[in-house]
Amino acid sequence: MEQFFATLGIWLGALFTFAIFSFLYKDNPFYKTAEQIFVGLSAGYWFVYTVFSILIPNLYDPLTQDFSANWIKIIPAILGIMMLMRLIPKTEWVSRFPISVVIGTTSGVFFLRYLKSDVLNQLTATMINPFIGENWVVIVGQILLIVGTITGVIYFYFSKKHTGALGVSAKIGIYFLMVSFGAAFGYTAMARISLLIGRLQFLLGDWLGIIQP
Amino acid sequence: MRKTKQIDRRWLFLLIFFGVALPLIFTIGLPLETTKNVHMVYDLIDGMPKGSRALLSFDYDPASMPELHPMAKAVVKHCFDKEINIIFTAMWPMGVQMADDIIEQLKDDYPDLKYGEDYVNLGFKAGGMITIQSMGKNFREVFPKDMNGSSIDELPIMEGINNFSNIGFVFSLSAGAPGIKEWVQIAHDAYGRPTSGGCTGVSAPAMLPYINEQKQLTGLLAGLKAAAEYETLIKTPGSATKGMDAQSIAHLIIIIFIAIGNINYWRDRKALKKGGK
Amino acid sequence: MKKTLIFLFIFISCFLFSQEISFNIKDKPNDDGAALILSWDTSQIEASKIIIERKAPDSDLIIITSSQEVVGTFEDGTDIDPGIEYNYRLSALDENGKVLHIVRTTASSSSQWFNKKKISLLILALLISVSIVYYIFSAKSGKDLYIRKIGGLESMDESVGRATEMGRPILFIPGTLDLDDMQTIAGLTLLRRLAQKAAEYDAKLIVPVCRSMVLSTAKEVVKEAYMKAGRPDAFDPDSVFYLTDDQFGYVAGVDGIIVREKPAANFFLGAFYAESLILAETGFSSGAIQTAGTAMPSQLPFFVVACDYTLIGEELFAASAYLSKDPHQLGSLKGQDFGKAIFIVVLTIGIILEISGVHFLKDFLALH
Amino acid sequence: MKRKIPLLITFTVGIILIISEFIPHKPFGQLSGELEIWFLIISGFAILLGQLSLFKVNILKIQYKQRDWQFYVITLISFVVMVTLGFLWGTGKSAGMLGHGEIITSTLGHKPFDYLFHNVYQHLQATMFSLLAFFIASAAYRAFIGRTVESNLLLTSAVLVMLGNTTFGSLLTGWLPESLNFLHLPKVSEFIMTFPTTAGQRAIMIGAGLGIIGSSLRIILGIERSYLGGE
Repeated sequence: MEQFFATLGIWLGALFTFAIFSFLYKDNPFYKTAEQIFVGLSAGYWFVYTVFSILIPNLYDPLTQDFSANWIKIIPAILGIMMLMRLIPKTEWVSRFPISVVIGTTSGVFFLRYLKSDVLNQLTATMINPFIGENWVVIVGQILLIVGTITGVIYFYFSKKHTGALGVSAKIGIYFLMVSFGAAFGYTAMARISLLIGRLQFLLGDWLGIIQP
Repeated sequence: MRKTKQIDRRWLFLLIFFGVALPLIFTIGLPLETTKNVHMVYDLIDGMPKGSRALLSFDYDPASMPELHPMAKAVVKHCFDKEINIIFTAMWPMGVQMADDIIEQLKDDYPDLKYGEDYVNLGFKAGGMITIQSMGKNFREVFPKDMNGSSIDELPIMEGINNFSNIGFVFSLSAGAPGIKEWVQIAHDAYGRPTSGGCTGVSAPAMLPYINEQKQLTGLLAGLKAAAEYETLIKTPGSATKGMDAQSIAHLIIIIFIAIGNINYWRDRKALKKGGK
Repeated sequence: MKKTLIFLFIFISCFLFSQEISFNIKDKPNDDGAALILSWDTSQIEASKIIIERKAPDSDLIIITSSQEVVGTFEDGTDIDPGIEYNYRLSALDENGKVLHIVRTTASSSSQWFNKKKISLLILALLISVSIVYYIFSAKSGKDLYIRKIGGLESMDESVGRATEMGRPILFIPGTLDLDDMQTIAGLTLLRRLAQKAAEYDAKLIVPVCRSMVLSTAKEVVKEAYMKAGRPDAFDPDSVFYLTDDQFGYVAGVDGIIVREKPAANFFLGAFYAESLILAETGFSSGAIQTAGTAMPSQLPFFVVACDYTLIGEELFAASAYLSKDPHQLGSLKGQDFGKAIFIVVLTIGIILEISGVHFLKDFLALH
Repeated sequence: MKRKIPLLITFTVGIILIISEFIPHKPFGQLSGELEIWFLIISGFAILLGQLSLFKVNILKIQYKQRDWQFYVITLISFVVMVTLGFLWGTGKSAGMLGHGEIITSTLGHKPFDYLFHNVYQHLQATMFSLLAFFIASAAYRAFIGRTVESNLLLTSAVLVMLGNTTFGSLLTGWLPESLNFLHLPKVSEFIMTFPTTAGQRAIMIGAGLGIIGSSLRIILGIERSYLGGE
C-alpha cells in the first residue's frame, strides 16, 4: 500500500509540474486549477505551520511549562489578541497598538543593523590600500572598486542637482551600477537554469526513470 | 520606445526546455576549471586537523535543492574524508530534512561513521540571527537536545561545545535569510570563527563583499557551477558535473538569442534610417 | 583518614606545582556578566589532557570543558551570574588519565553598562541621527530644499491616467516580506499616494498581499487615502486581500490575476526575492506599464531589465519625499545625504591612511 | 488617544532597542531577541486575519458567480483539507488532535499533511520557481539590446559573465598565452564579479542602508506615520 501511495505521489508531482509549465504557453484551466490548489494548500500549510512551529513552542509551551519564568509572554499574547480586534469595525483602532510595537521594534533593530552591516562594515571593507595586490590586474580592480563605490554613492545623492563634477561622478556611478546589474543577471542565469535542471531530473529520473536520479 | 519585431518568446521557452533536457539524458562531459572562491573553501576544509568539529547549517528548503544539494553533498563528503566531525543544524525548518537526506545518501560510502561521535543532527531552531547570537553565548541552551530528542550531554561529539570557541569552522548552506549573512555577522564578526558558505547563484553577488581582507567569509560556493568545481576538486564527479553540460547549452541558447535580438534591432534601425527620409 | 590524606596530598601538590601551570580567569569585558574567560598554560609539564570544573555556591562541582590544547582559552558562558564567586579547578591528566596536577582559583563576573567596543558605532549613529534631525528642523523652519528628479516616479500619473482611460485596474504589490522590513513600510507609504491618485481618477486598485499584518496596514492606508481624496464611498475593502504566506503560492496567484484582469499598470514596491522576475515577465506579457522599486541588491537587476521604471535602492525610500515634497521628509533626505558625504570623506581619509601604512582609523571603525 | 499612544509606543520601543545595543547589562542585552519573538507571536495571531480574508474574498466570488467561480471552490477545498489534516494528525513530530495517526501514516508513508506537502505543495513550489529559467531567457532576449551606453554596459557584462560561467567560455579563450591570461573569459567574469560588481552592490547597500536608517528614525520620531492609517 505504501508503495502505491509513493508512486501516486510521484504521478501527482509530475501532473502538477506540467500544469504549472503549461502557463508558459498560455493561461488555461490546468494552470488555473493548479494555481488555486497552490494558493489554498499553501495558505493552509502556513496556518498549520504557524500554530505548530511558532505559537506552540514560543507561547503555549513556555506559558504552560514554566509560567513564573515566562509570564512576560502574556504581553505578546494580549497584543496578538488586540490585532484580532480588527475584525470588529468598532474596535479596529485597537490593532494600532500591536502594530506600533512591531513597527517600533523594526525601526530600532533596523536602524542599528543597517548602520553596522550596510554602512560601517562596507566602509571598512572599502578602506584598502589599492596598490597592494598580487598583480596589476588586482590593483586595477581595487582602484575600480574604490572609484565605483564612491561614484555609486554619489549617484544616490538627492539634494543637489546632478550637474558639473557631481553630474559626471553620478554618471560614472550609474555606469558601475549597470555593469553590476548585468553581471548579477548573467550570473543568476545559471542559478535559474539549475532549478529547471532540478525539475527535469525529477521528471526524467523519478517519474520516467530515463536517467539516474 | 519603438519595439523591434521579436520572435514569439514561446519558441525560446521550447528551446530552453530541450536544451536542458537533452544533455541530462545524453552526457557530453564538457571540461571545467576551478575558481578562487571555491578553492578557498576547499583549502579551509582541507587544512582542518583531523577530529576538529565543523558546524554545518542547512538554511534552505526544497525550492533551492537543485542548486544547494549537490554542493552540500560534496562538502559533507569532503569533511567525512578528512575525518572532520560535523554538527548539523538548520535555521530553516525544512533544512533538517535536507541534512538528513544528504546523510542518507552518503551513509553507504562511510559505514564506519557513528552518529553522535562523528556527526550529529541537532535539528531546526527558529529565530535566525537571535538564535545564532544565543548559540555564541550558550550553545547548550539553544540546542539542549538533538533531533531525536537525546540530550547533547550524552553525545561525545558535543563535548566541550558551549559556544563557538571549540568549533573549527562554520559553513552555512543558504538560500536567503537567515543564512550566510547572519552567520557571518555573528560567528565571524562577533566570535571570530572562520565562516564559509554555499549559496544560490542569485544571492552570490550580495555575499561577495564579505570575501574581503578581514575574511568575513572564507570563500564561497555559489550555485551549481561551484558545486561542479568542488566535485572536481574532491575528485568525485556527481550530479552537479552533469548539470553543467545542460547549463552550458542553455547559456549558449540565451547568448545566441541576445545576438539575434541585437541584429534585428540594428537592421530595423538601418531600414528606418533609409526609409524614414 | 584516607580522605584527609588525599586532600592533603592534592593540596601540597597544588602548592608545589602551581607555579608550573598557569590558570587565569578574567571577567569577559563588555558583556552582561554572563561569561568568564579562562586561560591556561600547561607547557611546563607533559599533560595530555586538561579538565576544568566549576563549583557555584550551594551546588556540586560540574565539568565545564576538557581540552587537549597545552595552551588555550575557553569562554565559560553557561549559567554564570554576575557577582557570584565561582570556584574553578583545573586538572591536568597524563595520557592514561592519571591526574598530574590540580590548580584551583576563584573568580566572579561583572556586568557592564556600556560596551566600549561599540564606540565607533555610537559616534556614527549620533552623527547621522543629529544631522537628520537638524535638517528636518531646518526644513520645517522654511528653508527651501532641493530634490533631484527620480526617474521611476514620473510613471505614477501616467499609469493612473492610462488605467482610467483603458478602464483596466492598477495592481500594487508591497513586496513579499512582513511589516518587520522597512521596505514594506516604504512600499505602503507609496501605496497611500497611489491610492489617492486612483481615487481621484476613479481607477480600480488591486492590492493582493502575502502577509496578514501587511493586509491590515494596507487596508488602513488605502482607506485613509480614499477618505483624503474625498471619496470614502468608492473604497472597496475587498480590493486589498490576502492570498497566502507562501512565496511561490503567492506568485502563482498574482500571475493568475495579471493574466486574467490585465492591469494597465503594475507597481512592485517593497522587498522581493526570486519572485521579482516571474512577476515582471508575466506583467510584461500582459502589456502593463511596470514600475518597480526595491532595496534588495540581488533582485534589482531583474527589475531594471524587465520593468519600464525602477527605483533603485535608496530611491525607494526617497520616493515618498519626492512625491509629497513634505519638508520633514526632504529634511531627512538631506540628512541622509550628509551621511553619504561623511561616508565619502571618512573613506577617502581612511584610504589615504591605509596607503601611508597607518591602520588606526580602520581598526577603530572595524571594532564593533 | 487612538493615535498618540501608538506613536508613543513606537517611539519608546524604538529608542529602548537602539540604546540597548550599547548596554550589555541586563535586561537590555536580551531585549531585541525577546521583542523579535513577540513579533513572531503577534504575527502568529494575525495570520488568522489573512485566512479570514482569503475565505471572504473567495466566498464572495463564488456567491456572485464571478467568471471562473468554480476554480475558487477548489481554493477553499484545498485550504480546508490542508488545515483539517494538519490539525487532526499533526505534522512531522508534532501530534495533532487525534495523535499521530499510525495506521494512516503507515499506509501513506507520511502523515497525510506531510504527504500532500511532499507530493503536491513541494512540486508546485519547485516548478513555479523553475519558471525563472524560461523568464530569465526571455527577459535577456527582449531587454539586452544595445541602445544606449548604459544598456551596452548592462549587455556586455551580462554576456561576458554568462560566457565565463560556462565551459564554452574556457574553451573559447583557453588558447591565450600565459601573458594574456587575464583576458581568459572565466578570469574576466571573475574580475567583473569581484571588482565593479562589488562596487555597484556596495553603493546600493550603502544608499539603501542610509535610506533605512532615515526611515527608521522618521518612524521613531513620529514624523512618518502613514502605517497607522486613518486620522
